[in-house]
Amino acid sequence: MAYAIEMLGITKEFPGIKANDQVDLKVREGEIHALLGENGAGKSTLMSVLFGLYQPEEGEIKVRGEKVEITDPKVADKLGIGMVHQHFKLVEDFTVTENIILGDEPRKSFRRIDMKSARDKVKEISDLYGLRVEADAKIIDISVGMQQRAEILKTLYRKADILILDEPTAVLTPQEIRELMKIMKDLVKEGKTIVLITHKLREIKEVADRCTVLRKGKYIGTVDVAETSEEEMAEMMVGREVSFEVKKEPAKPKEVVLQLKDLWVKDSRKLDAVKGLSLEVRAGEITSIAGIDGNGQSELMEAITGLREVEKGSIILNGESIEKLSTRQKTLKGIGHIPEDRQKRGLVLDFNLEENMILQTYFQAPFSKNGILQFDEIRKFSDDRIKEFDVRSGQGSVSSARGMSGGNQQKAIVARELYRSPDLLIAAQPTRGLDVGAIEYIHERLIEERDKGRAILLMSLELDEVLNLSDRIAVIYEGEIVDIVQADKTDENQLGLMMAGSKKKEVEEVE
Amino acid sequence: NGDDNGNDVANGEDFFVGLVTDTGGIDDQSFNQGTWEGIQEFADEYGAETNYLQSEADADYVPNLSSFADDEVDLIVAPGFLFEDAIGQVADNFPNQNFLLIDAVVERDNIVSAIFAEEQGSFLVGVAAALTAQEAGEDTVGYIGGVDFELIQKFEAGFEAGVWAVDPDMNVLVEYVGDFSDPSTGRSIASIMFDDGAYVIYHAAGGSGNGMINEAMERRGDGEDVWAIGVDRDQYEDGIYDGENSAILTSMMKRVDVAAYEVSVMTYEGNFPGGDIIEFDLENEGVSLPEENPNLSDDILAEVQSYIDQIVSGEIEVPTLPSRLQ
Amino acid sequence: MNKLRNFLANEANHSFLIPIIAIALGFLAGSVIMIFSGLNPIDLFTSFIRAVTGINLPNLFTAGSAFNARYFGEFFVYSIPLILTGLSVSFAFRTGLFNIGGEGQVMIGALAASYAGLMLSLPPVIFPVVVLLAGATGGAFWGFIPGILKAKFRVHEVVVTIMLNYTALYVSNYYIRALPESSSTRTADLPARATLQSDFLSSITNNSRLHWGFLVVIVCAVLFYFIINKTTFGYELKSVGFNPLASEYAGMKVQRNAALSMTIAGALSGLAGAILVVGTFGYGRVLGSFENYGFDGIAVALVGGSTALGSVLAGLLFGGLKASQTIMQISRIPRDIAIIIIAIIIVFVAMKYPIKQALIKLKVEEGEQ
Amino acid sequence: MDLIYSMLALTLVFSTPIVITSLGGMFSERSGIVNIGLEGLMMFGGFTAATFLVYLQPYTSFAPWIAILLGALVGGLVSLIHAYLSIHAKADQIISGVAINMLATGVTIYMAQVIFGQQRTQSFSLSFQRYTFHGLSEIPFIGEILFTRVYLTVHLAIILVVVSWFVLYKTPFGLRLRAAGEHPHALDSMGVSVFKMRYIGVFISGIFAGLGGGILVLTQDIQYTVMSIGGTGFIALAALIFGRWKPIGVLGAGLFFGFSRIFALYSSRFEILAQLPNEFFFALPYVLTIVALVAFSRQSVAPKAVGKPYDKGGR
Ligand SMILES: Nc1ncnc2c1ncn2[C@@H]1O[C@H](COP(=O)(O)OP(=O)(O)OP(=O)(O)O)[C@@H](O)[C@H]1O
Ligand SMILES: Nc1ncnc2c1ncn2[C@@H]1O[C@H](COP(=O)(O)OP(=O)(O)OP(=O)(O)O)[C@@H](O)[C@H]1O
Ligand SMILES: [Mg+2]
Ligand SMILES: [Mg+2]
Repeated sequence: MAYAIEMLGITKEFPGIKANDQVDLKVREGEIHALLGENGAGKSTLMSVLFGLYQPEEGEIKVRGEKVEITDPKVADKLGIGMVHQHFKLVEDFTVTENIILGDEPRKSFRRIDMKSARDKVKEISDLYGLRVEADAKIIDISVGMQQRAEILKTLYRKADILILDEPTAVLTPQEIRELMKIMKDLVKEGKTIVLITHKLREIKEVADRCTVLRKGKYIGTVDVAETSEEEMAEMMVGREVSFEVKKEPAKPKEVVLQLKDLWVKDSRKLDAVKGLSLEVRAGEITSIAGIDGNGQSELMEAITGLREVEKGSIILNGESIEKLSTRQKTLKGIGHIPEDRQKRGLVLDFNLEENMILQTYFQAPFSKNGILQFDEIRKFSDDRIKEFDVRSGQGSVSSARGMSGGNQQKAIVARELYRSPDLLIAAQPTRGLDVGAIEYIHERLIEERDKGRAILLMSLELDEVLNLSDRIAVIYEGEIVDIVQADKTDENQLGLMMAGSKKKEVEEVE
Repeated sequence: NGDDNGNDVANGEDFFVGLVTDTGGIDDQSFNQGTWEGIQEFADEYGAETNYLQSEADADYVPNLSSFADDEVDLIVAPGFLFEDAIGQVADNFPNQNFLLIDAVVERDNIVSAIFAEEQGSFLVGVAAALTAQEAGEDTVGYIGGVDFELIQKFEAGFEAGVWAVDPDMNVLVEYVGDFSDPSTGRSIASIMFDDGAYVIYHAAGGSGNGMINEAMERRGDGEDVWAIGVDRDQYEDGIYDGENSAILTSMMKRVDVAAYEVSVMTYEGNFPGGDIIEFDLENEGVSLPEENPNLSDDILAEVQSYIDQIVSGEIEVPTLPSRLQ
Repeated sequence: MNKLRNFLANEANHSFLIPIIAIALGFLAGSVIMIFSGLNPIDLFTSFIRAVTGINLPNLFTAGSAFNARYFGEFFVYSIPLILTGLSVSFAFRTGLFNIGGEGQVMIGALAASYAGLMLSLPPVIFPVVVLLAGATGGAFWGFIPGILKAKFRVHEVVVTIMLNYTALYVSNYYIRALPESSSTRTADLPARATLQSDFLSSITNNSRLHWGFLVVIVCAVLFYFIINKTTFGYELKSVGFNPLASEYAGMKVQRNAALSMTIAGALSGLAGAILVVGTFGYGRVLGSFENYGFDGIAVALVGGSTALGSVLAGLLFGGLKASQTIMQISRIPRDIAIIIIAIIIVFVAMKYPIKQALIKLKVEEGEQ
Repeated sequence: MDLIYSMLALTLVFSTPIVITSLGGMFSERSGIVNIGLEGLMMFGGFTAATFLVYLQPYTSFAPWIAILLGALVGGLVSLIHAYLSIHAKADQIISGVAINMLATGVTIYMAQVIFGQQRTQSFSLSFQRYTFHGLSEIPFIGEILFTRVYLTVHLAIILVVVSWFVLYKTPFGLRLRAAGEHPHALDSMGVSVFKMRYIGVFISGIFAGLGGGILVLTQDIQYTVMSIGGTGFIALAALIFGRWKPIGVLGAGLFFGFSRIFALYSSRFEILAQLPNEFFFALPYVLTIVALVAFSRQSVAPKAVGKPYDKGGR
């Protein structure tokens, strides 16, 4: 069997981490080859090496049997390798066509771009593979699904016959995912080879022929998908028998802590993101918001915590209206917040750890006296939190936050937020990008808080996390709560359909 | 006081003249340059040494003057009324040091103030401008000043008085650039004035005036019949537009070089006239027209001469305040 | 040797090593240019030393006068406004803002100080303090405008401050002339008891213009250090400068802090302008063009690493370079060398990243000999 | 009517260097590099052009053209310092621009000392000729303004606006340049070097600024002095922002700045305006720029990646 790609003994280091350590990947021509691994396993890195974005320290690459040096994406392009990145690389201000032809523009006289032939070409390819796009629409105006199709068209336009798709489904609705699966199958039928990165086993089962598993930068093995069960693959991926179940007692919900009534919030583009949403969060319970990225959940979190303006409606905390209050006042009223993006929001990376530990409380006693910082108190506080949460860093309280690993950064934030014992804890993607150990630890702490009688509002894009951690699940779709279900009375399938906008009842009817 | 400087007796080699300029350098084509030329001429003749310090900002005046004073140079020259405050201050600190201030009066025993009757010279070019315009059948002339303040108003006053002495009905357009080093604006103003019918434009605008001269050159090069009048030095050379002909009708010479030269000589000879105010006017040729005026006819020159006589004799008193301010 | 290499390679030392390297390279480049123009670079250094210390090295062993305290005094006169504008730019930098508007703030500060000095009549000691405060307020107002526009409309402060510099030039010229008894180039003299000028300071420095303004500088630098490093307000400002999103998350008023920081930066530059009026000159001036106090402040802040002490030291360095221009010309060295040196220092400060990389490469691993 | 003609004609001359330099700035900023060194680049261009004109004028009547081309070249070369600092050395682009401006003051005057022994170039006597295009000048209105006694440099500026528009929006190069300033990672992933595009962008800004500086000095001065450029580079920067990073906008903003300056010179003719102090008119363009910035602040139009060093790994 001929190999389209052979990557042999690839090692790629980043400062402080071997993202790929002697990794092998052999992809046969005409197959869909899945690349599986946890967050940070090194999947994206390996593909970036193949695409010429990174140069490996060790290892060799063969394409269609020939040894090659892929020094930059141009070389990959010539070799017929195309990549659809996890984060789209589309110029928002350009049209779909402009994005597709960028770097390889058809020309006419006077070195002009031949837009007409470009458009025709795009149309031709999109018809051939069933990739519907509006060729003249600007990226900023089209849906995420169409953006992704534009990304795929980019590679096809360049006549790529080896396609790398990096977590293409993470941003899609189930319907769009189904459509994508079909497209992938069509592409293979037309003779393309596909490398599909994902950590969703179901998708692999559905479309992939073979699957290579990475764990912590190391090559674990390659299996035939048809002959391997989901459980087996999961075990390879995580390195032990997996039970994603979180141990927890049933919740004992108490009084309503947070009440949202007919809440309206706009996104950065001034479009309605949250549309008349109402929800209650009780003490002693983890309520989660489930939904596909971009359905207003981020805006909702920001509105509750005061980072985003509320257009209309009310937010009631412990019986008091707080929608007009500032972030600072809300913090003081007892809202804790583990932000979605720890590096952008949660930490000041140029501060050291202890300075980060007092980010919301620096002006309060004992950290400040008459506006003057009390460094002894700050140090003591920070040392205590570090011990309590086992935050590991080079120099303890004075380590620079920038130099800490993601997991420890997150632990520091969690330590800071939980210490304040807020009545309401907003946890947005609290385990994003963390390793299994860190995830377990944070999950345990959240449940502990719940059991102490705090109200927790969880937002996560990972269905597993939602299902395992929460007691009640509110499904959000296009800024509205579609339905609210008990976590133990639903499953991934049902949730998936609801996240695409169907009511629970309708879902049940279909089933 | 100057006479006390016995220890600094001038003897060729050792005699040193220092010039402190404002932010314009010794090549500003204006009074800094004129002063420097006078000093150079003196140095060539008497074998003296010279140096200059250019200021970068107002704050440099005092240190620059003081540095020369520290070195006990024989004469420190500062052209421009901007030095008024600084020179008084430094002169107090260095009572044995000789200073020459040009264009302003500061009364100290160790300062000589040299001032000029710019209005008289300007009167003459006004006469020349009016007569030339009359000959060409034109009825408008223009004046562009640098910054609208007293010193520069003297040029305006003399010029318009000269024009109106010839023809009381002639239009005199007046405009100020607001800056001595903005040739673009000078040029635009000139362009507007020429378009408005000015036949001759006289400037007292330093570097900004260069723009006016440039405009006149170009128009003449284009075959248009217009003229520019230079200021401070003989600007004939500056106005040559086709290799031989100049757009400069004549110039109002303000002989700062003479002032610098003469005071240097006096000091050299041990006669530093400390405390004096030396006035340079038509009578002592401190202001004048150039010796050569290729663009003025003999008739006009003769008529100009008759005005010179009348001014020197006191028959005509040239105003120092422009009509618009009276 | 290895110790030295590791010292150089240690990133903790880079904050002061890089400016020092940049300064050394600046002087080196200046020397090279002089050699190529047939001048003796030694003169550059003797001029600089003479301007800063008053000691005339070539005259040390000759009959000529070897020391003149006036230079020492003038050196401070030059440095005072530069340190203040340097602190001004640094303060804004700390909050992530670029105050390129020091120039305008200096002018408005000078304008306000002139008005206060000429329109008010107060007892000694209080008078100059009030005049300084007026100047600081004027500058603060001129800094507040870009600050508030940034906060409310997200208009980039760099462009606004550049525009405001020109606006300030015309506004201040107009209002200076409008003061009673102003000539077309300056105001009347401020009453002596309104100024910081001092016969005492002048007399101990051989009649230099040294004035009490250096006290203002010391107070400002100490306050700067204290606010930035010791107070909750400084903590907020730094936080906002490093990461506005996180600061917002932490409940800080990011935009108010930005506006406030520009206002304070403006006040510092305004003080520089006021000191020019009440210290250096004793009257307000009509300006033909920029005097570059604000732009030089950027250089000071960059070299000084936006810290209080750094700005003071860098201000003294550039003040010394400016002061030495006179002596350089006396030695017949073109004064532009000094400007070129400053520019090259900035170029190398801008090259901090490659210099850092080069230094890190010097590291000697344990055991590796 | 005559008044309007001569106002507009003067405006064109006054605006030409602003427009050209501003267009240059557009290429730099569209590629993602802020360039506040335009002023300094103009100084280099102006100095070079004036110097070469002094030496070339005896030999050929094309000397002014050769001189501004050499000025453009030197502007381009100097801009590479800015390019290196802000692209390879990842320096703060504003700091690097400040350095260029400082360097320009020192170096041009120093060079003048070396070459001419004075702090300015010698004055030149040859300059651009104004042309009247017989025939075209007959066209009503336009003919009088654009084809009667005009510098060809005015036409050059207009041509450059059109060419810039064409290049930016109609050619592959323009598409890539804009992508470099909007989303450099997207460009990189398409196999086009972001660094290369940015170097080119900055280099073009240097060329244009050098050209603008040369034209400014040659058409409005008689020699280069440290005051010759006098803030025009900063005005060009303002025009770029006012013109919203678009060629036509830049043209409009440049004309606006020129017009408001010229208008001030005419203000004495209008009864009401004559009351206002001159300073009012001098300050007007700057104040209006701020007003415009505030008015447009709702829609952010600056290239999205402008001012940020490109880091392949970063996202
Ligand atoms: N540019 C970079 N610089 C430093 N470290 C990096 C960089 N990119 C990735 N890493 C690190 O390399 C490791 C592997 O990252 P990679 O992006 O390949 O993981 P992944 O398998 O794609 O994860 P995910 O499922 O989250 O996409 C991670 O630990 C990450 O922290
Ligand atoms: N330059 C970097 N330095 C440190 N950590 C990095 C860097 N780049 C990525 N990481 C971390 O590596 C992890 C995975 O890397 P990767 O590049 O695959 O992120 P990602 O998959 O794009 O992000 P995510 O899946 O969390 O949205 C993330 O936790 C990220 O924070
Ligand atoms: Mg991921
Ligand atoms: Mg990834």
